[in-house]
Amino acid sequence: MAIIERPTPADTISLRMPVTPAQSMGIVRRPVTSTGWKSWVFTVDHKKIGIMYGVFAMFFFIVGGVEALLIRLQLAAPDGKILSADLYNQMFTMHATTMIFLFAMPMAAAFANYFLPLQLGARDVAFPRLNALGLWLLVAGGLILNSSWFLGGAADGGWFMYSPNSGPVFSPSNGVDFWTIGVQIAGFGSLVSSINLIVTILNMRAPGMTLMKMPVFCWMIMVVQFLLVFSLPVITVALVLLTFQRSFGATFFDVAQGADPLLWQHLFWIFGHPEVYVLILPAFGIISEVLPTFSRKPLFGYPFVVFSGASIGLVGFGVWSHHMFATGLGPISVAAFSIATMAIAIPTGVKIFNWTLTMWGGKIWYSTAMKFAIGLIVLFTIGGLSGVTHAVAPSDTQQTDTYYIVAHFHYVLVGGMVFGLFSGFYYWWPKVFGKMLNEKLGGWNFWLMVIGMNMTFGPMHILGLQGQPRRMYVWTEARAGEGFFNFGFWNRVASLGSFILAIGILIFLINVVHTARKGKPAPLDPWDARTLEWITTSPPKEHNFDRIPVVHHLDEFFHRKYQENTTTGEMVQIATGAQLVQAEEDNADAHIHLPSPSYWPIAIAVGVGTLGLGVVYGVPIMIVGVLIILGSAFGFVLEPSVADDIDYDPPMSGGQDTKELAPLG
Amino acid sequence: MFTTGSKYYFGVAGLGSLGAVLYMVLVNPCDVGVLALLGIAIAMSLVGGVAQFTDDFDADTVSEAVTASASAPAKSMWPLLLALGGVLLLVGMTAKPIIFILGIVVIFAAGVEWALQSWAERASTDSAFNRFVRERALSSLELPLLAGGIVATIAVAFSRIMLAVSPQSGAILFIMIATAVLVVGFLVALKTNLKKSTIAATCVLGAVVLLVSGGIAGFSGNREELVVAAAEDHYSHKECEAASSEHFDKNSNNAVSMKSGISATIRVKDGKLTAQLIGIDTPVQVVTLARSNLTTILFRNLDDAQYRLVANLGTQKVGDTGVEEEIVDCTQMTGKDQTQALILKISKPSASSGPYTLTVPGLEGQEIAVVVP
Amino acid sequence: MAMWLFLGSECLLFGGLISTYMLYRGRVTQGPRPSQVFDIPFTSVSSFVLLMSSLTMVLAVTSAQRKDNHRTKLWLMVTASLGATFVGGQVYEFTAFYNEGLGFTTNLFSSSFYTLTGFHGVHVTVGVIMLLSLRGIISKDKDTGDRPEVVELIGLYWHFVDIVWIIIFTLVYLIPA
Amino acid sequence: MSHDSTLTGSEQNLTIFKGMIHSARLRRIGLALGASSAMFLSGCASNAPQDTWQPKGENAEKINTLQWMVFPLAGIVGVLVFSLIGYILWRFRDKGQAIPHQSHGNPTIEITLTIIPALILSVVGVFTFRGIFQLAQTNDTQMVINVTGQQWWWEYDYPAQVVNGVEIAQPIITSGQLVIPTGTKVLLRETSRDVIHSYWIPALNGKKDAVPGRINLLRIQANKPGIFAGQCSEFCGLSHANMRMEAVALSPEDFATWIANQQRNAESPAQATLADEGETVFLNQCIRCHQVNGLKKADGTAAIAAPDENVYAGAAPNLTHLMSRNTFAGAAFDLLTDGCRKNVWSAAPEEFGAVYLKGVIADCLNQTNIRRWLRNAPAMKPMYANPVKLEASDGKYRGMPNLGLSESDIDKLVAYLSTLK
Repeated sequence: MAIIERPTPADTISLRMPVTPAQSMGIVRRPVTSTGWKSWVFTVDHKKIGIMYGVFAMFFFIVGGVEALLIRLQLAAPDGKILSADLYNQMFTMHATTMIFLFAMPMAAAFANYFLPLQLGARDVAFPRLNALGLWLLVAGGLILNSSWFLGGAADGGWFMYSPNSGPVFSPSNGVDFWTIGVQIAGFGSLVSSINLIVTILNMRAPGMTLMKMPVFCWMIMVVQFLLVFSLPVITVALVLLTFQRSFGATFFDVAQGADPLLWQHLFWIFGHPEVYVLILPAFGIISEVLPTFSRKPLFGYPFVVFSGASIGLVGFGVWSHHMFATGLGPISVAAFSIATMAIAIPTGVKIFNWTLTMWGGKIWYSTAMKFAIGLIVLFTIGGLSGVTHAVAPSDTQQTDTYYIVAHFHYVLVGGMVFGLFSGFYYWWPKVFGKMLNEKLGGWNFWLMVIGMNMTFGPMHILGLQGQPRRMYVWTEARAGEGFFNFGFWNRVASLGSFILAIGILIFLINVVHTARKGKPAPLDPWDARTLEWITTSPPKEHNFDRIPVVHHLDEFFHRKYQENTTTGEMVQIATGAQLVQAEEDNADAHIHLPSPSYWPIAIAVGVGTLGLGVVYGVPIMIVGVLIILGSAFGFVLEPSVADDIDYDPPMSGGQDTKELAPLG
Repeated sequence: MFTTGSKYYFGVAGLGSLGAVLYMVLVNPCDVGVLALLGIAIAMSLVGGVAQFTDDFDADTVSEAVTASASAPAKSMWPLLLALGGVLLLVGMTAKPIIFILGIVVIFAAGVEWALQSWAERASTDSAFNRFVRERALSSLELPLLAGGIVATIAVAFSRIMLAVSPQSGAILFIMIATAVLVVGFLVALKTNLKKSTIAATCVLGAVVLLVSGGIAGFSGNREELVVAAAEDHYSHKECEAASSEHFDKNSNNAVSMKSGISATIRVKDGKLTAQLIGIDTPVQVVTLARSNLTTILFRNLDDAQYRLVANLGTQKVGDTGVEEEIVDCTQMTGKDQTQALILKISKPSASSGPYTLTVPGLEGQEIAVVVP
Repeated sequence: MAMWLFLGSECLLFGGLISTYMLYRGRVTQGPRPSQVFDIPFTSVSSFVLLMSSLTMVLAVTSAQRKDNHRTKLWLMVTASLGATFVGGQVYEFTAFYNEGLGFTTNLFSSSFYTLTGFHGVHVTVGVIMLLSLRGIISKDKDTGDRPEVVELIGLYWHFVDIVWIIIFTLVYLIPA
Repeated sequence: MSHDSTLTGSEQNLTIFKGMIHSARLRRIGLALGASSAMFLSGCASNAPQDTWQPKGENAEKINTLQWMVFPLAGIVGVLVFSLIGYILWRFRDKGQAIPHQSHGNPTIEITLTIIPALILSVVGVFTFRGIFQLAQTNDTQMVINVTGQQWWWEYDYPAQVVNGVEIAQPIITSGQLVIPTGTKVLLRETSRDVIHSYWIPALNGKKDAVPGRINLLRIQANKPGIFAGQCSEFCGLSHANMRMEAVALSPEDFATWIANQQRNAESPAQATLADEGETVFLNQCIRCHQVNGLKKADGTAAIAAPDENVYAGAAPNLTHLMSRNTFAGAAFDLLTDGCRKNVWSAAPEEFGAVYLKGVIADCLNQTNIRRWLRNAPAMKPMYANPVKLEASDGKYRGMPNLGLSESDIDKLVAYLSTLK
């Protein structure tokens, strides 16, 4: 067995042990327990943080989903009366914002946080407390964003919040203020966590794991984090400008002063387009793990997949203006961005071919995870192809801002991203919770989602090409047309489909509850998997690995289980997963040091949230916020990575003379 | 004798009464301030009495119980600071609100520090441990706030000085201060045998000089040009005369960054005024502009003389007075081959208070008519 | 590593703000224009002061690497003082501009100018606070990591802020609109 | 593209579509394909007024050609990829075979599969490139119209110019319906008074945003007389869904007639009629924002509207020739009864001009709509009309407020408005 122990920090050695510090120490002691609510709120364990990200994201997935259903209800019939125009505008704005910033990104962060260290063979991320900080900032941002519903109405400018419609005159409620502040704080959280994850990937891989032996999931996460690091500051600038205009009377988007409304659009899309890849690439990463596992074959053309992912990321920075073909950019920029946009289809196509060919010659096991992965390939391809149709800029001027676009990006995001994440749920659930999700319910879940998704978003292609613009709170018979392709019929189909989709997702939730209550315990290696996260127990121990694995192959775990018979070329099993895990336990490292929990991350997040509210409600609150931030930031910096002995109850005597360092900061 | 805590309270009470008397004599005997000060004095003496009676807040009594090995509690400067805060508060009441706020801050900081210190001193009987507890509770806030305070003090003091002196001497002064800091830095770094007290004295001297001169500068106010500028607000109105205006035309800007959305281009060439519209090839003398639209008009001067473009946009009533005032807008003086832009928003049709014209002072008799339907 | 990534991110932040300023500096419909308020000699001096502080920061870093606490503290103090005077210079500049009629909301130029330089000023202030706190930490012997590395990280940040200023100074003050 | 070939193309796709769903295993792919096939099929929709696949003018035709290139191409690629996936899913299902050889890929296939899409896309790219520059061409323009978006209607003003030999001497201001001559290259100079809007008549050209402070150019041309629907397609606030537009193409002769009518001032109705009383109501209420050219106050001076004092964006529709157009309130509501509206929309190109130029005759006036509007406009079309919440816009409205008119006033107004031919 491994011994988890705390090293003795140098500065406590000089301290003579106190007589009875326990009571009066109260508020200044560090949290140290590993059970109970405190162990979650103050944790720095990447697994707990990952699960909290997941719970948070799932909650907002449901919130965003309900918003979507209301939207579809409103549009099910002409002249819908379910929502007022004002409420409808808030609804679609918050649906998009919630789904992107509070579901998709956190859910990807959940997977990244949980599995990145496990797949890399690390004990934790590089900066565990920054990790917690990222989470709590996101929570603060999410709460601020959604609190606007109860404080005078949510933001109503559409998720890209074009100026000047988002200015103080055209959107006088506080909704947009909450939106800018919330997104800014959530974005800051993402920035913190992405820096952390990049450093983790670059510095904390297990011995022997070169970058080209790293699982594709990690690669995609790394690309995503780089995208975030370089795109988030741009949206921060845009949000700062908007906040300054709304709260302090700056003139950035005041056209009467000569301002250019396109500035916002450029800034927004320089962030917004990479953001699209931020959303989709983690799902690509997930299915790049799932497909090989269930095809029993390595990923076809690993380097191509990796480099196409990286080039998607890179080119993704150069295509933002294709969201602005109709804004009057001038033919030269339109042409340039049109061509660049087509270019980005190439690496995407490469990925699709590689996934398809991974299955070629395989031994395909149709588990639910695999079904979702295949679903992603098919649905994403549809989304990708409709994407090519509006890379052709003139054609795009007919399609942009219509339901065709809505169809396109929902195929990409629901068909692509959501299916990828669900694939990840089914694949990794046994790893995280030690229980198998029910495959039968999984089947229902998958098929209802496929049918619902195609029924919802398929007809939107037709609606768009028939000229139904997006963001309309009503459509009328007069413009609906007649015959097979009238708006009315297809709008009804779409609304019906959205409920089928919702039932599909509901079945997943039922499955989760069912599994938690009477799911069967998962074997150590249920899928005959290929990567390092399976080389430990399920759920993994607090310190992840009893022994840091040494890596020799891409798909290390698989190669420890199977060996090629050199004469026949057949793969022969030499060990089971359970045996390998046992072997690790038997040879556990003697001393393992883990960082201690901390108050400061959540304290900083509270401070940032207070500062944000201060921007809306007045300077005194801002000052309080700044003080909290200052204090907790310095507390954060001055805190040693492991708790002092006196933080324990009863106080422990510092002891074993070990020199091994806990992870950084 | 008096305990540490009650000493402070009695001190404040004394100061409060003194302040009240001063206030009565100097300012106004029947003011709220007097009542407030007296109230403070009474309250403080009460609290002080209680503290004295209960021996509370008295670290000595606790430390007496500690074994001889434990050192006596650290000397405390907080009571002193608290009293200083009280004085600042009083001075601020009569003089400047900023000092009043400063007083509050000092009192608050000293109060917190003191409370925590005394709390920590009772945490255990071990002084080292107590210090540790205190530092853990406070150092994370102490350091940045102290640092922030230092930055703020230097920045404010320095900027007051700069505001008071003339720009030229300001720049020179700036160089001198920076050089002084550098030179002192290098001297200290090179001459390791310097006494600590010498260094400290130099630093304190520098700080005091900065603070005192900052204070003096702050009270004496900004330099005259700035005061005049603030009073006259040179740039708030445009001066559209034929002659160049001292402020409005100072360093006039002759390039335009607005390229999209030009409604018309007005040119002066060989003393002739013409307009050019998008989509219409020949120069025109009448420009049609949509009502209430933001309209950008470029003015391009191709002649040697300096000109400005003036838009005469009828009249409007000033408030409810019934006085009619002319609406005029103009560019700055524009040199040869230079361009300037004029952004107009004409909310009334030309039929109501027209005619509207674009003219160039100095080119009399010529105008471009503006039609706003 | 993390500091480098953070600074990379910061580059884009300032990139965005500078682009905004460059787009808007010529768009003045009322109030003063850039060339009417800028005091180039003064700003040159303050740029020079900031440059010097980079030099002293280098000295602080080398002292830290030589484990010379005394000089580290000294140079940190000198850097911080220079930084603080720079901030003071900026406060002065803002006040003077305001008096001359350039409020934050006056026109596009003023909004983008104050936002850009204000953001930079906040960065410098945060830097000075870090420098002073670091000095305090060294005195109290409380630092939690590798001391030379901490000094170097803050130095990195300081140089970055400095370089950004050089860019701002060139683009904002020197090149006419 | 003729209508026939549209049908053929889509029939072919339908066949593929049916073929796919015969195989139960390929059900899902069939379903997915349904969506992409639907794209093609939509080309043959009937009577959808905003169909993007029914060009009625040169610019839209150019776009349509590109669409007909890229959509089938995407469809074919889709079919190929899905067939491959379907085949693999069937062929390599787990039949108990051994763990396959751990092949890591094949660079030749990889590179081929990279180059093929690159080639396809570069062909598409060349055509796109050409299309973009063709559509951006404006130097052979024959007519200029200024189009200004405002929450939530469009104003069209025709600067003084000579079009096809007909002189527009006085600038014309109208709204609701853009009237253009057929066979003429018309340049729209778009801008906006408040937020970003987007002008889009799918049958004539793609959309172009109307950005405040900028002037964006959009060229349109109609081949035959007719009426074409469109809708604002950049989210512009509360009534975005109600911001519509219609473009009317008239033969050059009919257009000349229209011009002549638009240049007339309105005439006062005969004394002591209901319409005359209506004029008084108009002068008391409506003139605050709505201009009627030629209207005189009781003292004989010209009545000039002051929308800038009441409406945030500073303008309101000019009503001088209200009854010459078929819609009101940002083309959101019909001035015509349903039957008359159908007549206009279904008129053959040869007789369209005559039908349209009749305007709204008494029998055709949609009394329900206009009365409802006059009774309480914001109830019909949301316009941030709550007087309490106008602080941010200096107390000014962003659309027509509820005027609280009495029923008799409404009768009078309707009578007056119907005289504004």
